Amino acid sequence: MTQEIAIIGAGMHPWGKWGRKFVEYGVEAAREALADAGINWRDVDFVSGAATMRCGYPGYVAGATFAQALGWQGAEVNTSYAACASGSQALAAARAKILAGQAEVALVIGADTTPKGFLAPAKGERPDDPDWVRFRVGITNPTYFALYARRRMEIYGDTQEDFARVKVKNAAHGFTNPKARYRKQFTMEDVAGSAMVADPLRLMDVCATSDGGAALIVCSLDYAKKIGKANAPRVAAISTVTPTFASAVIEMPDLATDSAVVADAQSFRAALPKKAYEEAGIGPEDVSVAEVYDLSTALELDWMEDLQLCARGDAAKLLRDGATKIGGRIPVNPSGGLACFGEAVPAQAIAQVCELTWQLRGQSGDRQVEGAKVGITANQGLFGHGSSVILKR
Amino acid sequence: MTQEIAIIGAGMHPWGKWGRKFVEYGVEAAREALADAGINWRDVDFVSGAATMRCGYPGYVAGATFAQALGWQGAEVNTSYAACASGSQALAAARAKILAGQAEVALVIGADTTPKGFLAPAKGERPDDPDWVRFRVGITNPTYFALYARRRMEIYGDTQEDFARVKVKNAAHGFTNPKARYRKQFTMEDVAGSAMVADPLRLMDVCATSDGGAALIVCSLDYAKKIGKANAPRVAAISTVTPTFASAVIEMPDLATDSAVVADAQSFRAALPKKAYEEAGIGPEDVSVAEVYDLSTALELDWMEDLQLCARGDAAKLLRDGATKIGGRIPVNPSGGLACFGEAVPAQAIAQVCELTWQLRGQSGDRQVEGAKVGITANQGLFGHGSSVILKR
Amino acid sequence: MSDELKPVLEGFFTTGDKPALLGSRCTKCGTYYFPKLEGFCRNPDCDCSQFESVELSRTGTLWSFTNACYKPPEPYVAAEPFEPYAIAAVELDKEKMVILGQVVAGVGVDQLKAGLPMELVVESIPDLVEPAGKLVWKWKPMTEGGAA
Amino acid sequence: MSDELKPVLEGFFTTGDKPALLGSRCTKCGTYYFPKLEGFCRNPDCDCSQFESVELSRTGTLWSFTNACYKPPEPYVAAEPFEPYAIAAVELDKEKMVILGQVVAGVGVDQLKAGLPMELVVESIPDLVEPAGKLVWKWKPMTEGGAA
Ligand SMILES: [Zn+2]
Ligand SMILES: [Zn+2]
Repeated sequence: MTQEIAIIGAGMHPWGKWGRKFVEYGVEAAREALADAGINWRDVDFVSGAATMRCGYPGYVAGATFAQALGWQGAEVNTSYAACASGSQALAAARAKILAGQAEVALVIGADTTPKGFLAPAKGERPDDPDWVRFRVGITNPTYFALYARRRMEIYGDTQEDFARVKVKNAAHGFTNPKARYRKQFTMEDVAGSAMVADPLRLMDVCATSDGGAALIVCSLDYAKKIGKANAPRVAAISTVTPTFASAVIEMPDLATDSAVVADAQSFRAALPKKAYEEAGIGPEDVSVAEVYDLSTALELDWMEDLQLCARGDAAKLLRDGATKIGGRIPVNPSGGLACFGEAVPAQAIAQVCELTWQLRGQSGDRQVEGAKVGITANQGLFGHGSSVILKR
Repeated sequence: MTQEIAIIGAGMHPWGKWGRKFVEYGVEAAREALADAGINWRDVDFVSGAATMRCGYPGYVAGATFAQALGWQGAEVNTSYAACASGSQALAAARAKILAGQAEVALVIGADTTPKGFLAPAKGERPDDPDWVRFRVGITNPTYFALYARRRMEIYGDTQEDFARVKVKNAAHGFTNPKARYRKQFTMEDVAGSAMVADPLRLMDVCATSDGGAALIVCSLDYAKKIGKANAPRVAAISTVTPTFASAVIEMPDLATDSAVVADAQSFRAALPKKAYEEAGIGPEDVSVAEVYDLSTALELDWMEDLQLCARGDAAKLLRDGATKIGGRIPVNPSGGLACFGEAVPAQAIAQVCELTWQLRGQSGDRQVEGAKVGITANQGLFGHGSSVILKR
Repeated sequence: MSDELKPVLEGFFTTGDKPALLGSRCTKCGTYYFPKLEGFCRNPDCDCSQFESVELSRTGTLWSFTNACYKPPEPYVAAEPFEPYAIAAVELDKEKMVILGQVVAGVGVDQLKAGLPMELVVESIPDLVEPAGKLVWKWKPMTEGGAA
Repeated sequence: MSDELKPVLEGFFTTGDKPALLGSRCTKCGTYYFPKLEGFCRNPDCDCSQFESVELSRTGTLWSFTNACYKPPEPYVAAEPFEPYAIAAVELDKEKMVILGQVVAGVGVDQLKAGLPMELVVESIPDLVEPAGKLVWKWKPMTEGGAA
């Protein structure tokens, strides 16, 4: 049985800080995706939403919320939550539904409105809550990314300039992307001049949070053929594996890794694309373009190695050589990445797939990766969530 | 392609008010289900969790939370949220994954810990939140169920005694159920003597909230055969349709129905089993036993008609004739229903399927429905969620 | 009399002699919404996002009813001691929709019956800030004293 | 000196001359956990739910490090004016796990390097209730003043 489905529509509401409701971003993205696919909303028989935990009950039931906003028409519905991987989980749910023959056309959708100001933990003494505990002892979010970044410097000899290079490259990529929030060609000096947040990471090394919405219309290969879109990009693999005990990398919000006294230490990030390559039956050498989760600049380098685009420790060299720029051997984050978007959690993994869809169709204009045939995404959320999606044409 | 999967394991942590963490209930239910299936935790390749919104982040990512508690072993994971239908959505996700050939064995799991005291809405003036608005003007949860109940009295001539009869019947059913929370053979006098909450519903007509956990091990028919369980009960259908505009029944937390000026009014509850019957290729005349969501006693009567177990308005007559008792023509809620359990939101729809699994295996002891061959569940959540699952052997 | 009081929800209803609920009407397909809808029309065959604010019909037919025997949780503000109140679901003929609301003080469930003609009025309910309470819409049976 | 102070988290660590973090050890498979684990062993091949409370190794090797240049949000209580502090991830040899913690006051990132031997100590951090602060575990380089 084929494991492929077609992507016939992609749509995004531009990222930013718009101050509107997440439902509006999602509906606009959905309408763009429906128009792109050239189908009617009533043709959708499965709505797969990625939840947001920030917008009350409508966010918890995002699938139903979007279905109602677009107009109840009896479609089946699903709402997935998997932190940063929520969008991929929603796509995975739609794929399984289609491959099982229970739906022909699905809408995959996620949107978020970020809160104003700092996202503070709930009040009170809550020593049972790992998130409360780590904040109480002074371990903030950037800590984790900074520890990974510093580890690269200590082990591979990466420098802060290397990290800044990631930012400069992604800023150049996203400069002309109409969906991106930050469109400025930052320089090495801009990055070096920004305030240190968590050594070695500066403000411009870490990504912001944004409002945004993204949507995909996916369908069976038969349906795509029927409506004259047999050549649409296809989803060739989705990996949503969980970690394997003993998980060796310290993850937000934990204060400790698993103990590896009775089971070998395992790398979760590396396991994600590994499963995707196996499922797609291809290897890293086949990849034309990658969209990875640059929550920090340094993390993009980790992902390059986890995706096996280079050997461990070689990512900074690839970057310095220009291999990951558009026009290089293996462009990474042609969209501009999180550096230019800022994360809109439930929409972000879907936005990665939107970008690859446009790349594989050759519709990316100034940021087009010439001849892109295979694209891969990677991201990692909290609590053992992560994903890697492979598209091909 | 077959649309069936096998249920080879079922497990439940007893319902109650235990004051422990929801994870513990879920893990105990999962272990019982694994033991029942006779398989190892490492044999599970997909974990499909139903989320709870009451237990912070671990509840939002219930699938991953249970996978970690049982021990990270690299399974793929999903977390579904659909209010009262969350458990069915999680089962639907597992089924699609298995039918798509992407997993052989899945754990479907949900658990909840209810908060102490009243579940109060968040503070402040929030006129944008429909839930806040309806509480501000005095429309509480029992209002909705009472309006449906009173409508039955006005249109069909049902009486408060009929509603009490539902409670008495379900109490008799659940009396010997070791997983039930309330095990007392309530009488008509007990119900009539309980305080009026929302006329015509008394305290004993409406269901409480409980702690509880339920789990299922489901697999492909091939896998079931391979391990010598070819005769295991099968999931023949799962319906998770959304409403069709214009939705005619007023639903929590809304203050108004859809306006039916340009589209015909539609009954959402009736649409749920309709789709399930179509998918299973059977009709209501084939059903041996039903587990329905008796959030109120009167609602059980609505469900009987929505399930087409009798004509509109005839449910109370069936009840009076004893047809819905164990031993009657079409037993409803042999488990004791929500009347004996109290709702544990993400676990409840899974618990319904556990009960049908035991019924179809003939393992229900004192509450066994003789010769049960086809079972159906029905429930409805908030925000356009609901489900109906058909099991057969 | 109560014209000085503020509404419990801004923009949900008009006050005065002939109070009415304020809803939205899609300018393309004509579907009504209460409360007012922003964004997109929920008719799946309509892609409009333009609405006009309209007063909904002030009268309708009683679809069903109940009461609140216990004090509701916050944000409801109850009189002390709490007095149970009846609740009505009223069907509007023109808009083809059912709308909930409290029933006027003094009318209990024993005076109600499905099919009764009902009229929208405003009455005050207690408020945390305003000592005299705030105004809310309520339903009132049109036959004096109800049908009982 | 600081022996009078209360710990910032009860049951997370011992104080005194040779402070240690308090973890759990599965009585069946021997896996360690920090903080203490209740419920079920997270080794997928172990079905045990019995744990013993153990003191974890007091010394380890620096895996990586960073600092907090901005005042963290609540529930962290920062000194005013805020003083940046370094953070260490330390690998324990016996337990084969990495544990986070602040680095002792006065040691900055420029004095740290992966591979440094580190030792667990307790120091006070500000608290909302206790004027003298509360005790927390911190990591301290074992070579005097760090390796720089
Ligand atoms: Zn319209
Ligand atoms: Zn163990």
